[in-house]
Amino acid sequence: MTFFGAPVYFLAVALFALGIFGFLTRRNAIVVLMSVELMLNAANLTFLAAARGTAHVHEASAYAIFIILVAAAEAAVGLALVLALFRIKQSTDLDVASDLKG
Amino acid sequence: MSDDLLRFAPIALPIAGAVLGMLLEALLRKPKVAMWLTVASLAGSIVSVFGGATGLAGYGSELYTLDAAGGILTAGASAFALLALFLSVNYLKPQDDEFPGEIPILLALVPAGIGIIAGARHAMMIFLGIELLSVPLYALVALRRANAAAVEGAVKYFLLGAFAAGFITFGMSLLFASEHSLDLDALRAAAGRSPVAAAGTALFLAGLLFKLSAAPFHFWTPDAYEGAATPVTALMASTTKIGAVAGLLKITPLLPASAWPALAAIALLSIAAGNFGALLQDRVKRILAYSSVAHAGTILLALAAGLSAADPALAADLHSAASRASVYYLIAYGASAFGAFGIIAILERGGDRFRTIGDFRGLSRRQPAAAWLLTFFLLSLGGIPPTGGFWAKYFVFATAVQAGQLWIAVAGIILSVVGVAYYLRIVATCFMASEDAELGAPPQGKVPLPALLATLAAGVGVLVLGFAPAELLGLIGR
Amino acid sequence: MSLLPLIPLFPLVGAAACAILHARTLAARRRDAGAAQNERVVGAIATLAIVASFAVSVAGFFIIQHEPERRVAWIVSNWIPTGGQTIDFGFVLDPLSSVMCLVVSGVGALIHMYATGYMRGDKGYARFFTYLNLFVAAMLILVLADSLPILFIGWEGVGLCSYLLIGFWHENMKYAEAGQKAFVVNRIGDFGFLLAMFGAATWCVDAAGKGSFQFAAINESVLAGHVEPWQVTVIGLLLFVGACGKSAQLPLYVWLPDAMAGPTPVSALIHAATMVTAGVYLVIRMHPIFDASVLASSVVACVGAATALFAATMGLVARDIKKVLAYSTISQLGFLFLGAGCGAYDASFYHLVTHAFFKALLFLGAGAVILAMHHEQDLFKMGGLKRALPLEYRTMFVGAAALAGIPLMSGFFSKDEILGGVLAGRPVFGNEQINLVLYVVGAATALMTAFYTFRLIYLAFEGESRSNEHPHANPASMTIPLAALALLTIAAAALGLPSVFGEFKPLEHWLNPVLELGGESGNAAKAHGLSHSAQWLLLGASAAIAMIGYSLARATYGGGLAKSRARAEAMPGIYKTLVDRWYVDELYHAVFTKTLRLAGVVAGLFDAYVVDGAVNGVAASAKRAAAAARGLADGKLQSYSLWFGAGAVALVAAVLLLI
Amino acid sequence: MNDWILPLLVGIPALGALAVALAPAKRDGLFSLALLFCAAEAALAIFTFTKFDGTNPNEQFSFSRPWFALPTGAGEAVPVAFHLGIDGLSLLLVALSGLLAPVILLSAKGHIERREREFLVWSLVMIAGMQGVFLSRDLLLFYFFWEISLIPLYFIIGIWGGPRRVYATVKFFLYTLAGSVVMLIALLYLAYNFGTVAIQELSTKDIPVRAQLGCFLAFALAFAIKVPMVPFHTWLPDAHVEAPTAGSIVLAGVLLKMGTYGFLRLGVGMFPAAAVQCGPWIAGIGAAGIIYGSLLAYGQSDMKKLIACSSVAHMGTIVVGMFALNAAGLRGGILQMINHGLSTGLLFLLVGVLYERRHVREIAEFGGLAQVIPAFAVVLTVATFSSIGLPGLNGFPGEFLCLKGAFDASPLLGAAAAVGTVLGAVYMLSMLRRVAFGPITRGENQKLIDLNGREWASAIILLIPMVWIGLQPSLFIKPTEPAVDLLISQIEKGRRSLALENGASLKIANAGAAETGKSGGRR
Repeated sequence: MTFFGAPVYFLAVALFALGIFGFLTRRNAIVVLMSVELMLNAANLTFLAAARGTAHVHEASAYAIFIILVAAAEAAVGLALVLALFRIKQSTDLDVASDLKG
Repeated sequence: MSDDLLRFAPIALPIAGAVLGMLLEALLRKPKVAMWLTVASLAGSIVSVFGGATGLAGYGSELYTLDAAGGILTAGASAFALLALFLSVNYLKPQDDEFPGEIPILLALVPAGIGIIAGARHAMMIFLGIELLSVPLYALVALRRANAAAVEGAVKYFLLGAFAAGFITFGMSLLFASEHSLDLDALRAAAGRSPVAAAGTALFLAGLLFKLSAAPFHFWTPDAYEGAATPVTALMASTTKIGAVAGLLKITPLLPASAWPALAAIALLSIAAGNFGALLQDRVKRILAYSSVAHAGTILLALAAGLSAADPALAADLHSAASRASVYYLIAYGASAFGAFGIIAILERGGDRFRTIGDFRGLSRRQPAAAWLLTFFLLSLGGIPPTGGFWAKYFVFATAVQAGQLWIAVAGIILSVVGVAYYLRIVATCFMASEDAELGAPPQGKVPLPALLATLAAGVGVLVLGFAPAELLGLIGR
Repeated sequence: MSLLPLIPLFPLVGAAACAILHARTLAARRRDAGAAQNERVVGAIATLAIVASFAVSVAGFFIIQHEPERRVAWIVSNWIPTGGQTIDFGFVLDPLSSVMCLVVSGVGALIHMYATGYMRGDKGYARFFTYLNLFVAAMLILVLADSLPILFIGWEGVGLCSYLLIGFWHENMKYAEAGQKAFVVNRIGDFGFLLAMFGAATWCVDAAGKGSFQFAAINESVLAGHVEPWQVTVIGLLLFVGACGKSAQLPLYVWLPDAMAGPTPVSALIHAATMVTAGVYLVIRMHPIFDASVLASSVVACVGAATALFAATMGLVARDIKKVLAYSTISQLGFLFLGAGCGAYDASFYHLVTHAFFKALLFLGAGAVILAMHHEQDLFKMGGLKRALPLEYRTMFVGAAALAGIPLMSGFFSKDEILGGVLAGRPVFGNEQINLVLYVVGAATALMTAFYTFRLIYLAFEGESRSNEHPHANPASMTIPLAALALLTIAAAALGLPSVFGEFKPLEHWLNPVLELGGESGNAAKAHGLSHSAQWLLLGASAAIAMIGYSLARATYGGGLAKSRARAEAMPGIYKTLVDRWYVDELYHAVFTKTLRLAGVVAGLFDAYVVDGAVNGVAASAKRAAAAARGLADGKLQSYSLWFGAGAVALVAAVLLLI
Repeated sequence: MNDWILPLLVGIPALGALAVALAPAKRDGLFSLALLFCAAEAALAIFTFTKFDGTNPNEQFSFSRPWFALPTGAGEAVPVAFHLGIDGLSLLLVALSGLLAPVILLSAKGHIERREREFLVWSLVMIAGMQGVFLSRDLLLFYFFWEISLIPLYFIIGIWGGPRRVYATVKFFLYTLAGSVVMLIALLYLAYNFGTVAIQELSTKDIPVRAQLGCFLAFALAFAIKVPMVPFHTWLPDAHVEAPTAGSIVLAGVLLKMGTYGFLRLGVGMFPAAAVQCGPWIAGIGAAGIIYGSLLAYGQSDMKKLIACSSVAHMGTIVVGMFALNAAGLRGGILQMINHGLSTGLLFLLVGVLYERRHVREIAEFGGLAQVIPAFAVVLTVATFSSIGLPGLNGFPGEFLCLKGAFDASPLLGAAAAVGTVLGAVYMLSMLRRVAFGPITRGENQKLIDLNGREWASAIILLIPMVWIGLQPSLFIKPTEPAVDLLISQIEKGRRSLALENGASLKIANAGAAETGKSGGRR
């Protein structure tokens, strides 16, 4: 079944991989948050792509909305935390946050 | 009609309490109201679980139904949240200018999230439960905004948590892509058929393992535990694992039975990483954090065993044995960990002195009661009878032996002996300091009553579990 | 016959009484240092206990006359239930043990009386008599036992008392070391005895296949041939190892010379009359084993002969009066084993009895001399005591004459019987010539014995006094036993005149039931029987040997010390080695004590570094792993997420692989 | 039927611990309260010994309450019961533990100056744990008490011990724990594969030989560490040297016996075929242990370490006796367990007496004590001779039977084990000589005071049974005989099933190819 062969899944997996790569390599907190958003959107894409042309399209869109909603909540709290970190450390570079170790 | 209300009560009450608490607190500016509201709602949640909220059919039951084990987990989480609330009542006041009002609201949401996961019959419900559990915790960890460690811990916890969320969602999407449904029963029926579904489950699993703080996903735990205020750490230690295991109990069956070695490997890796991590630690909270990683590994041993049966008849038995063992373990471990952090919270009384093992030198002469109680909790964490921790360890390894994994059980239990070493180090520092050793200054101020009650409650829980494991076993079994 | 347990019971009660008195004295002394000891009461209790026991033995001696096989037993059954062969606490009074009882309690009583005088003024007076009574009790248990384990109880009991008594003056570390040496060497012997006991119990089975510890059963089983030859030999040899330990034969004799550290009555009682003869008693009691195994009995004979010769040589040059007597005891015991080894059990038992009398006499005499000379024991510092101590001189002369084997003395007849037994006895290792060689060795030993005995007499009593001490007279309580023993020594001759003077051998007839167990093989010497002419020849030879020894001693030491010194220097090499006791002590010390101490240190090091090292190594490697684990958590979010990603990828890969 | 005795045997010290923990009294009040409980415990123990029916081989006074059930899936579950029972094998050990209770207290009064309350609580918990181990007839309960009894000694050594106490106590705790967790796995294996954890049932079930071997080795590891057998013994000298006197008495007196008792009840009792298979090896290691322990003891300069090493040798004798697997050896092993408890307990008591006065344990520090403190010297001499097995004292019957058992099993083994008697005499007597005899070398020794009333009391409590066993061994051996004969029948069963097993494998081997093939099961 060529179903899985469809190019859209390659895009989704690429997005997901890009998100992971961004999360691992970037040091700026904001960019890291953005790469998480990328990963979440990769999931959305897969949901919608999978449900295209089937009876489950409403179900898939509901899940996508859920994920977007959760992403928003996370972003809110995340940015608040990054702000708090910035106020203390005057930098959004995540290497600054490495006092706790061992 | 009343059935529907009763079925959702365990999760509805805390959420309602939280929302109402926020409104009242905004309007009336009196934090005490929010606190009592939360206490009431959490108590209501516990009562409703035992009042028959489990196993009810009816509206929405295909999305959310609380079974006996799920009920125990929700009630346990609510109880630990309640105790954490008592623990933190006047913990923060002295030197922080924060509104204590936030604490009860956030505390109420955590058990709600766990309740959702415990009753979830749908993958998305699990994901929502995890988010509802995690986001308040990120905030709670960073409660003391001025404190660099707290914020750093929170940021790390948050970012890795978000990372895990990414994996979970992408995993779910793969599941949906291959099975066109996220209903857990349907997914379980299709377990092991398509590689995409298996990959999806694996990704979902990775997220849950992060939550469980199993190795190699555990690196956030020490920093988060150390950064957070002690009552919050107590909450995290006792509840995050409940949520993770609730999720794992529903997701692992989705894996093909032949995949159990992967879980077993992670389990042994966690026990080793946790125990060896803690062996040379000097800061007590990091020791208990690494010990929680080891305990996560032990629970995983049971789950791996639960998964390992090929033929369906034995599979059902093993899975019920695994869930029984892990639920018992969560409650016993939760109570012990909560108790240990409770003692530290009482000793610290908001100050910052009882951080390293050195601060505990000769504690048995300054605060004998605290020393003896701490020893009791540590022995339970070490799995030494007559504490609840012993039976928890016993049931987990019983499941592993029942599944025929003798050598894994032996490896696991030998590694757990390494674990006992660092608990003994703390006990030794408290009791066996030489006469002339100069002792840390005694904590000033009187012992806060609610915190004391919370810790004693945890102690009674561990003692009861120690001498009479049948009661809880019965409850879970039914 | 419930009288039997009384024999050992009296001394036990005596020992307990003395112990209580000693404890009271100690308590009194703690209050005020000078508290007087009730020496008189203690002495009386102790001596009476032994006399009572002697009386019961005499009564027993007459009672068993009328018993069918002259045998009376008393048993407490199932003393130690072993699940196999039962061990009953049983005593038996038969001809052999009754004579031994008489000798032990008789000589014991005399020595106790002597000791009341000898030990006067010693601050451990009551303690001394506690141990002495305990010793006699243990010896009586040993003699009366009817099975090997009960004999073993007496055996180790006497070992304990000899340990306590040798180290009696424990303030002096040398004496304490001597006591320990005695016990350890005895223990080495007991090791052999223990294994022999187990061997006998398992191998010597009766017709029904059931083993037993009883002498009667074991002997019967051996005679009935239920036991393979090699097993009999092994049991025999192991028994002999035990006997060597107790009766100070080669190579386990080293403890006896040092045992002279104990008070002289102890040397007389334990190291002359009773304990050291226990080994011979054992061999005689288990003689069917030695009859059945040629190898075992031959070893006994040869070791006996070798010890006799070897000890005699050392006796020639010893300077300490008690050491001379100690070497002579070892030598005479060698004689006993020589006789027993050749099958002349009644001869060696006869010599055992006579030796008990005259050796006890000599020791007590030596004690009197030492006491008179204010604890001077070196012969070269004595001399001319004949005038000062007339009674001691005469009694010791009688003892010396008996020991040397001067004709018509009891020692002469008993030693001659043994030498006769050797010649006519069972061929050692199966060929006659060896018997001849052993006879020659025996004769040489007899010669040396005569020489050193009279050397002692002349050095101590003849010539002018070489010390500025002026000897004082000894109390009556010491001289009476001397006289009594002298009479006994003389009378003992009557116990076993050679058959050439007519068949008057009361001791031999008396022992027949015990020694006739094996029928013909029981008493080999009697069966062959030397022709009259051979016996006369033998008697003449023994007499000649004794007289030569006497005159040689008189010649060398008669004229005072100076001349004898010159002769000794004439052969420096031999003299030196003899004085240094063939360097045996140094050899033992180097071989045993040093290696054992070294092994202890090596074991300690091995234990600390290897075995314990392994345990600590495990802990250290755990710590190293812990350090590595800590290193991973470097606090950087990137590395955490790296681990997270790697973990996720690995998990997915694993699941996919394992489907 | 009087099934109240056994729960009380465990209950009295436990209640005592609770009472002492909560009692408001001060130092002496606490001691007398604790002593009261210990005296009751001792009385009950002696009462149990007298009322024990010596002819009945199986357990008596059994007390059993269901505790909980371990669900094993498919509906049924493994019943776990709080099941106490006493029989020939555990009778003497229960009596000894009861008897030692007052001794521990009396000796502790002398040298425990600080935190008495905690010490008394831990000692009483210790006694309860010990009795629990000897009385439990359910494997899980056995394990429960087995690990509980570790904690009190951990604290006793840790808090009141010598300079290196923390190292010693952690080493003791972890070493024993590592062994016992492996036992837990075997225990679980039995629970799931044979559906029961009751020792009685498991002994009657005929477990396949291969499974028996696996479980036996797992149990054997835990017990070998506890006994301790030679390669696993390095924790004992450290624990003894650092432990306070009372701790040493209870450690040497009873704790080591849990290992040998475990070997007997769980090793030989439940896995006879494996016991027969491994018997010669374990007996061999035991014999090597005797010699190695003796050499170790000979090289020691610290009096307490010397006695600790001597315990390694003595326990070796017990193991040799037991694993001779015959009537004499088993009887000897059981009797020697309490003999070692009594004589080594007394020796440690006496070392404690010296330590309380001179605060030093080096043998060189003493010398000529017989002149200064004669009473002490007499008791030390009696204890020394009892420990090297002098007839008339308790050491002889036990050691005699062990060696006889070993000899019956194989003369070579008997000879090797008997060497221990000679070596024992060497190092014990040299210690006695250097301590009690010879001139007084140190000035401080002049002013030593002799045994006081308390020390005499605890010494006499030990001396009476020591002499009694020496004079009347049958009184103590007879009650154990039926249980031993039952064990022998187990061993025979094991031998038969082993022969069957080897026989079967032999037939296969023969059927496969014509080859020499070793004969059937080794004896």
